[in-house]
Amino acid sequence: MGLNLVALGTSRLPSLIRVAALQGMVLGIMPLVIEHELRLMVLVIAAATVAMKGLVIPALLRRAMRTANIDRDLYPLIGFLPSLLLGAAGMIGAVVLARRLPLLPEHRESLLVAGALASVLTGLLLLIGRSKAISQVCGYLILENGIYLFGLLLIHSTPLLVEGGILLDLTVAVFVTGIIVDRIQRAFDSLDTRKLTVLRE
Amino acid sequence: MISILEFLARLAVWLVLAPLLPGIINKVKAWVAGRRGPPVLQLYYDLARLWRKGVVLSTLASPGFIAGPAVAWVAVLAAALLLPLGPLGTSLSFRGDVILLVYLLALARFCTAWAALETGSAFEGMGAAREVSYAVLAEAAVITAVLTLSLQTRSVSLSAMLAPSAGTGAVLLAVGLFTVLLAENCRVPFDDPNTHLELTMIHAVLVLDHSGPPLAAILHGAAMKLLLFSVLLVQAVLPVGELPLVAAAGALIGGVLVVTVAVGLVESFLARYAFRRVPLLLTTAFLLCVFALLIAWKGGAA
Amino acid sequence: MKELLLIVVPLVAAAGAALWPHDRTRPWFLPAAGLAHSLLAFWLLFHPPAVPFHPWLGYDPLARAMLPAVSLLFLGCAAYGVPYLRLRAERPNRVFVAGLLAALGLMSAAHMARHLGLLWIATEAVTLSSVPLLHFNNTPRAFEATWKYLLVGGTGIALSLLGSFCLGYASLHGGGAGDLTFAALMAQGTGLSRPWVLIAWVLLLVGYGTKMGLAPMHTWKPDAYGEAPGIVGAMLAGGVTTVAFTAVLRVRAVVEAAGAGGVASRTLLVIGLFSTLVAALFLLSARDFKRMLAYSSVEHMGILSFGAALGGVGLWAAFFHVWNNSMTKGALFLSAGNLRRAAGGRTIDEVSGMSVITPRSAALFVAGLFAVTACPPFGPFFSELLIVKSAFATGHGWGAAFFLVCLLLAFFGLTRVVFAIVYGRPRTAARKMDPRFRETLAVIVPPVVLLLLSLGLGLATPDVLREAWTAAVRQLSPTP
Amino acid sequence: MTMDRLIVFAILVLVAAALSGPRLPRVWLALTLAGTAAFLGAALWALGGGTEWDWRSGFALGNERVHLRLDAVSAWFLALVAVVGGAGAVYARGYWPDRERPESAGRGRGWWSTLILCLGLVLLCANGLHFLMAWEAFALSAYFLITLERERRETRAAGWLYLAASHAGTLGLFAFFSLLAARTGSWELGPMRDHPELAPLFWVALFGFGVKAGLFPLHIWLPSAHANAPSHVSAIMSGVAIKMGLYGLIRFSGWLPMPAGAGWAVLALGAASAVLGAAFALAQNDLKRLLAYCSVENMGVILIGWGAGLLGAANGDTAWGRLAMAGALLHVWNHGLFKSLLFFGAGSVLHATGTREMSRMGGLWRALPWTAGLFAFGSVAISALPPLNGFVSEWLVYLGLLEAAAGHAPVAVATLPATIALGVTGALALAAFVKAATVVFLGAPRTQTAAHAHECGWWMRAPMLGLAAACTLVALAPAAVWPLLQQPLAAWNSAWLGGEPPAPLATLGPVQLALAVVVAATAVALWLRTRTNGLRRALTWDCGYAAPTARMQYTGGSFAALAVGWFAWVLRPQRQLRWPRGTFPRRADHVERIPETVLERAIGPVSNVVMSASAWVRRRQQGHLPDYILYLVAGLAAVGGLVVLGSVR
Repeated sequence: MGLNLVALGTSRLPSLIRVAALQGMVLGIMPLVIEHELRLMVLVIAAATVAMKGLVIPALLRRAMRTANIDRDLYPLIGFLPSLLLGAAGMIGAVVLARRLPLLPEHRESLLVAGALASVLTGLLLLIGRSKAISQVCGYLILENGIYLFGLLLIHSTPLLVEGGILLDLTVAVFVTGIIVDRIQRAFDSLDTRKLTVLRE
Repeated sequence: MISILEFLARLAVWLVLAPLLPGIINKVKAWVAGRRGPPVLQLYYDLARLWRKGVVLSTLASPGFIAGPAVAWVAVLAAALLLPLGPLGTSLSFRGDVILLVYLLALARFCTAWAALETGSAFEGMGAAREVSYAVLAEAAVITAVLTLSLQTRSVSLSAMLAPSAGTGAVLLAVGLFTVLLAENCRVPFDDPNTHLELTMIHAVLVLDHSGPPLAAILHGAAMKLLLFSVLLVQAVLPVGELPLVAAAGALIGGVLVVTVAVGLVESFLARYAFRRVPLLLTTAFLLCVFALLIAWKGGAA
Repeated sequence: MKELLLIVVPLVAAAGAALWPHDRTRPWFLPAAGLAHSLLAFWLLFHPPAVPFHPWLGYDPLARAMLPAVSLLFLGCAAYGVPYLRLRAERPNRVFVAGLLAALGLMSAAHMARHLGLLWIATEAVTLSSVPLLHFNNTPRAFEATWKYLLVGGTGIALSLLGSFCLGYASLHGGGAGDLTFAALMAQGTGLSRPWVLIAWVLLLVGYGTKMGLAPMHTWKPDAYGEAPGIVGAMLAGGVTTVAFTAVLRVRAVVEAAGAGGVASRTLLVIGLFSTLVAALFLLSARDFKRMLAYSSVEHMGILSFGAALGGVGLWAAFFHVWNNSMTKGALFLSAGNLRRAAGGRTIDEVSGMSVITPRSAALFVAGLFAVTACPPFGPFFSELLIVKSAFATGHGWGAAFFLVCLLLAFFGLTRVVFAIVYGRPRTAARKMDPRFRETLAVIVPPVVLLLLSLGLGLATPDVLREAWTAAVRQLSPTP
Repeated sequence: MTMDRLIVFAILVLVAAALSGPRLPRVWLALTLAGTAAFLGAALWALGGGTEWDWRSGFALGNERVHLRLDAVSAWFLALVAVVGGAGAVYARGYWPDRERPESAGRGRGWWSTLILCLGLVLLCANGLHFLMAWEAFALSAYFLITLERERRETRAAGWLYLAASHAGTLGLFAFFSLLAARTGSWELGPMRDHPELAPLFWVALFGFGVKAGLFPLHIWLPSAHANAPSHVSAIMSGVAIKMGLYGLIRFSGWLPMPAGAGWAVLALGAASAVLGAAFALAQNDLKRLLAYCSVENMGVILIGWGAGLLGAANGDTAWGRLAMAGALLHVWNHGLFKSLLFFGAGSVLHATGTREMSRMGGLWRALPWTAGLFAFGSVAISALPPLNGFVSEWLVYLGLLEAAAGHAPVAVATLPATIALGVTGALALAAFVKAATVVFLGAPRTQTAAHAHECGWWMRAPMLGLAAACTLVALAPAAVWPLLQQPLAAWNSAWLGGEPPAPLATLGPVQLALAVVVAATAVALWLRTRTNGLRRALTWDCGYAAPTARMQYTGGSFAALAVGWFAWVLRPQRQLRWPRGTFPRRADHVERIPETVLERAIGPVSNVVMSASAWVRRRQQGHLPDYILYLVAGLAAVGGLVVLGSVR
C-alpha cells in the first residue's frame, strides 16, 4: 500500500521504476503467502511474476531511460503534494468501499480488495498526473499490479490459464510500450508526452 | 333579343354618362373658387379631339404601349357592366362575380402601369410605383368591404350583396369606401389631377407620354372608373335595390351626384397630402372597413 | 472443429507471411487467407454447428451473426492491400502483413470466445497485433498515434480486465464454482451478487467501450484512423470495433440475466446517444477527411449502442447495422485512401477538386458518404430507420428525436467536408500528387464491391442473415 | 390492365433515358418524352375514368413488398410532373447543350430523367419505406441537378443549403413514417382514419413535408437554390418539386385523422407564406430570386385553399370547403404551368444577357420579342388576373372563403383574415410582376450586354409556347377541367363525391373567353385607329428633359422602395449609401441588399451556438495524453454514477 504513496510522492524516475519493481516482487510473493499448501503451478506463477514484474520490465524501462538519455526529473502535471493527498484520499475511499462491498468470509479481513483498488487508482493518477512516457508506463504497471492483486481473489476458482494469459499480455504490452518509447525517443528526442501533441483537433 | 338590347342600353349608359362626372367635379371646384370654370361637357370635347389626333410614340415603346390602354379600358368597362344598377340588376350575375370585378380593376392597373413603363421615363416609373404600391392598401380595404357586404347579406354575388343594412356599419363603410374611391381615382388628397408638377402626381404622371386615341381611352377609362366607384358606393350605402324603379333611379342618380359633389368639395377644401402620409390615410380607410366588418360579424352572430 | 480453423488458418498464414522471403509476393497471403477465411465463415453461416465444440470457444449464434461481416470486410481490404502494398514498395511489409493476418485470426477468436477471460485475452491480443499496423507509415505522427492508441486502449483494456475479475468474483460470491463461461454465468443468473455485477458492468462497458470508441473514451480513434493506412482504418472501424461490441453484448446478456438489465440498457442508451452527439459536434467542424471518418465511426458505435439498448427489434437492427457499417466504412476508408494518395493532402485546406483528379474514387467517396449518412437505398438507411422505429415503438420517443437531431448534425458535418474536397478547383497540393498513383481497377473494384454489398444488404437482406440475427437476439435475451 | 403497361413502360423508359442521358442526347430526349407521355397518359386515364390503380409486387424490396397505387390525388400531381418534365427536357436541349456545357450537360440529362422517375415513384409508392426511398432519391437527384454548374462557389453553397434543409425535412419524415409504422405495425400506407391516436403525427408531417414545400418559416433553402440552379431545373423545382411536399401533406391529411387545430394552423401558415412571400418577391432585384419567392407566395395561396378545405371537411358543411380545396388543387396545376413558363423565360433572358441582375437589363423586348411576350403572358397569369388561368384557381379559393363568410360558418373567424391576406397578396404579386416584366423587358437597355442580347432558339421557345397554350386552355375552359378536378376532391374527402361543377364556374369560362376576345379586338382596333391617325416616333418626352440616358430609368429597387418600406420590419433591407460630396464629387453609389431574414436572423444565431459548442468540444481534445486518460476516468465515473442512480431507482 505504502508503495503507492511513495510512487506518487517520488520526484525521480529511477525511484519510480524501483517502486514499481518492488511492488511487482511483492505481488509475486503474494500467492505463496495466500496459498496454504504449496502447489507447483502456484510456484511457477509466482516465479514468473517476480521475474517479469520485478526484474525484466524494470530492466527494460531502465534501458529505455538510458538509451534516451533524459534527465531523471518528473515534470508533474499534478503537483506531488496534491497527488499525494489525492492518493491518500483514494486509498481511504478504497478501504471504505472494500468495507461496503459484500465479500466472501475468507477475504473479509484481508486488505486485498482495498489494496487492489488503491493501486488501480494510483496507477490512473500517475497516468493522468505525469507527463513522462516512462512514468506513464510505470503508472500503467501499477495499474496492472492492482488488477493482478485483485485477480488473486480468484486464484482458487479461476483456472490459472487466465492468470497466465494476463501475465503474458501484460508483459507483451509493456514490452511493446518499451519499443514504442524507444521509437518515440528517436523520433522526438524526448520522452515527454507533452510534446506529443501534433495530432490534435 | 330584349336582353341584347338591354345590354346595349347598359353599355351606352356607362360609356356616355361616365365623362360627365369629371366635368361636374371641375364645375363644383370652380364654383367654390368663384370661377366660371370649364363647361361640364369639357371632357367630351377633349375625348373627341384626342380620338382624331395623331400619336407621338416613344422610340422605346413596344406595341404594349398601345395595347395597354385598350386592355385597361375594356377591363374597366367589363367591371362596370358587372355592377348592377339598382332594381335593374345586372345583365350577368353569378356567385363570386364581385371578385371578378375587383380583379378586372387590378387588370386595368397592371396594363396602365405596363404602358407607363414602356417609355423608360423616370416620371412614369415613379407614377407606376406609387400606383401599384398604394393599390396594396386599397385592395385590402376593398376586399374587407366586400366581406362586410357578403356578411351582411349572406350572399356572394354583387346583385344580392348590394342590399345594405343601415346603421353605424353603413356609415363606416361609406367613409372607408369614399376614401378608397378618392385613392383609386387619384383625387385629392391622394393626388391632384390638374397639377402640373409631375413629381407630385400618381395618375397624371402615368400618362405623360400618351397622346391621341390611347390617351382618350385612358381618360375615358378613368372617368368610367370614377362612375363605377361612385355607383358602388351609393349602392353599398343606400338600399337602392329595394326601392321601386323610379325612386331607385332617382336615388341612384342623386347619390352619384352627391358623391361627385363631395369629391369636388374635398378637392377644393383639402390640400394634397404629403406622400408619406398617404399610407396612413389608406390604412385608416382599411381600418374603417374592418370595423364595419366586425359590426357585420356581430350582427350576423347575434 | 471447423470453428478452430477460422482462428488457425489466419495465424498459420501470418506465420507463413512472417517467414516468406519476398516483399513483392508476400501481400498475396492476404487475399488467400482472407478468401479461405470467408469461405469458412460463410460455410458455417449456412451450416451452423449444433453445439459449440468447446464451452470456451464456439461458433455460437452471436459469432455467426457478426463474424462473416468482419471476414468479408477483411477480404475486401486484402484485395485492396495487394495493389496498395505494391504502391508502398519502399516500406518493408513483413510485419504489416503478418500483423494483419494475426489480427484477423485473433478477431475470429474474440468473436467466438464464450469465456470471459478468453474473450479478454483475445481482445487484448487484437489490440497488440494491430500496433505494428498503425505505425506502418513510420512517421513521427504514426508513432504518436500508436502511442496514444496503446496507452488509452491499454488503460481501457486493463479496466475491462478488472471488470472481468469483478464479474468472476460476483459469481464466486454467488456461490459459483468460478466457471467464467458466459453460459455458466447466465445460468447462475440472479445468483450473482448484484453490486459486483454492477461494478463489473461499469468497468467492462467503459473498458470495451474504449475499444469500441464510445465517447468520451474515443480520443485515440481519430489519431489512429488518421495516421493508419486505409486498410487498417477499415479493419479497425469495421472489425476491431465489432469485436468490442460483441464483448459488450455478451456481458450485457449476463448482466440482464442477473436482473440488472434495466440499468444496463439505460447506461448503454445514454452512452450511445452521448457518443452520437459528441461525434456529431466534432464532425461539424472537422477538416481532415480521415479523422472525419473516425468520428463518423464513433457516431456509428453510438448508433449500435442505442440500438442494442433498445433490445429486441432494436438489437436485431443493431446486428443489421454492424454489417452495413462494416461494408460502408470499408468502402469509405478504401476510397479515402485513394484520395489521400492522389491528393497529397489530408485537410479541406489542402485538398479540393478531387472529382477532377480522381473522378472514380471521388464519385465512390460521395456515394459512400450518402450510404453512411443513411440515404436510401444503401443498407444503413434500413437499419437506422429500423432503430428509430423500434425506439418509437418502445416508447423512447425523445431518445429517437435526439438521435435524429444528431444524425442531422453529423450529416451537415460530413457533407461539408466531403463536398469541399470533392468539388471545386484542384489545389496546388494536388499537383505534387504521388506520381505512382493511378486509378487502376485494382484500387477501385474492392471499395465498389463493398459498397454494392451494402446496397444489396439493404435492398434484399438474405434470409439466412435475418435468421442468424434473430438467433443471436434469442441467444442474448432468452427470456422472451 | 393497360394502366400497368403504361406505368411499367414509363418507368422502364425513364430508367433507360437516365442511362442513355450522358452519351446519347437524341435517344435520351426521345425516351424521356416517351416516358413523360406515358406518365401523362396514365394520370389522365386515372383522372378521367376515376379508376384507382393498385398493384402489389411478388418480390420484396428492402424486406417490404412493393406496393404501387395511383389514385386521383397522385394522378393529379403526376400529370403536372409529366408535363413540366417533358417540357423541361426539350428546353434543356437548347438551354444546356453539350457544345456550351461539355462537362455537365450529360450529367444533367441523366439526373433529369432520374428526377422525373423519382417524382413519379414518390407519387406511386404506397409503402412508407419505399416512399422514403423515392423521396430521398428525388431529393438527391434534385441536388445534383442544382449543382450542375458546380464550379461556381455560390452554386455549391446554394446546393448545400438545399441538401441540408431537405435532409432535415427527410429526417422529420423518418420520424413521421417510423411513428406511423410503430403505431400501426406495418409500413403499408392507406386510409387510416380509424386510428384517432395518429392525429398528432400530422404536426411531424407538417414539418417534414413543409420544408420541401417551402412554407414560410421553412423556405430558407428555396430562394438561393432556385436562383442558382440552371433555369430548367429551377422550373421543375419551383413548378413541381415543391408541390411534392404539398402532395405529401394533402395525401396524408386525406388518410390520417386530423388534429383539431390543423385547419387553423394551415390557414395561418398559408396567409404568412402568401403575404410575406409576395413582399420578399417584390423586394428582390435578382430575377430568379424574385420568381423563387413568388413560389413561396403561391404555396401560401394553395395552403389557404387547403386549410379552408380542412376546416370545411372538419366542420361537416362541405360546400365552401370543397370550393376552396378545388381552388387549391387547380392552383397546383396552374402554378406549375406558369411558374415553369416564367422560369423558362428567365432562363432565356439569362442565356441572352448572362446576368440575373434586373438592374443590368431593360429594353429586352426588342431583342427577345418571343420571350418578352411569353413572360408578359406568364406575369398576367401569375398575378391571377382575368382572363388567364391564375385567376380561375384563386377565384375558386376566394369563392370558398366568401361562401364560408356568407354562410356565417363558425370558422369564418379564420377565413375572414385569410381572405384579406389573399387580397393583399394579390396586389403585392401584381406589383412584383409589373416590376419583373417591365424592368427586364421595357424601357432602354441599361447595359451593353442587354443591348446585344439575342432571342432563344426554337428548342427553348417551343416548350414555353406549349406551357402558355396549356395555361390558356385552363383559363378559357375551366368547366372542362372540372371533371378531372373533382376526382381528386372525391378521393381526398369521399363526402365530396358526386360533382356537378359549381354553377359559377360554368359562367366564368365564357366570360373569360369573351373578355379575351374583346380585349384582343379592342387592342387591334385602337392600334388601327392610331395608325390611321398617323404615328410619329420620337424621344421619350420625359417632361421635356433633353438627354435622358438609360441610367436615369426607374430601377427595380426604386420601383419597389415604397412597399419595401412598409415591410421593412420583416424584409430588413440593408442599405449602403455614399452621397456625392464636395465641389467635384467622387462617384457616389447606393447599394441595397435584401437578406433572407429567416436564414440570417433565426437560423444563423442557432447555428452559431451549435458551432461554438463544437469548437468547445474540439478545444477539449488537444492531443494531451493525460487529458485523454482523464476523460476515460471521467467516463468511468459518469457511467458509475448512472448505474448507481439507476439501481437506486
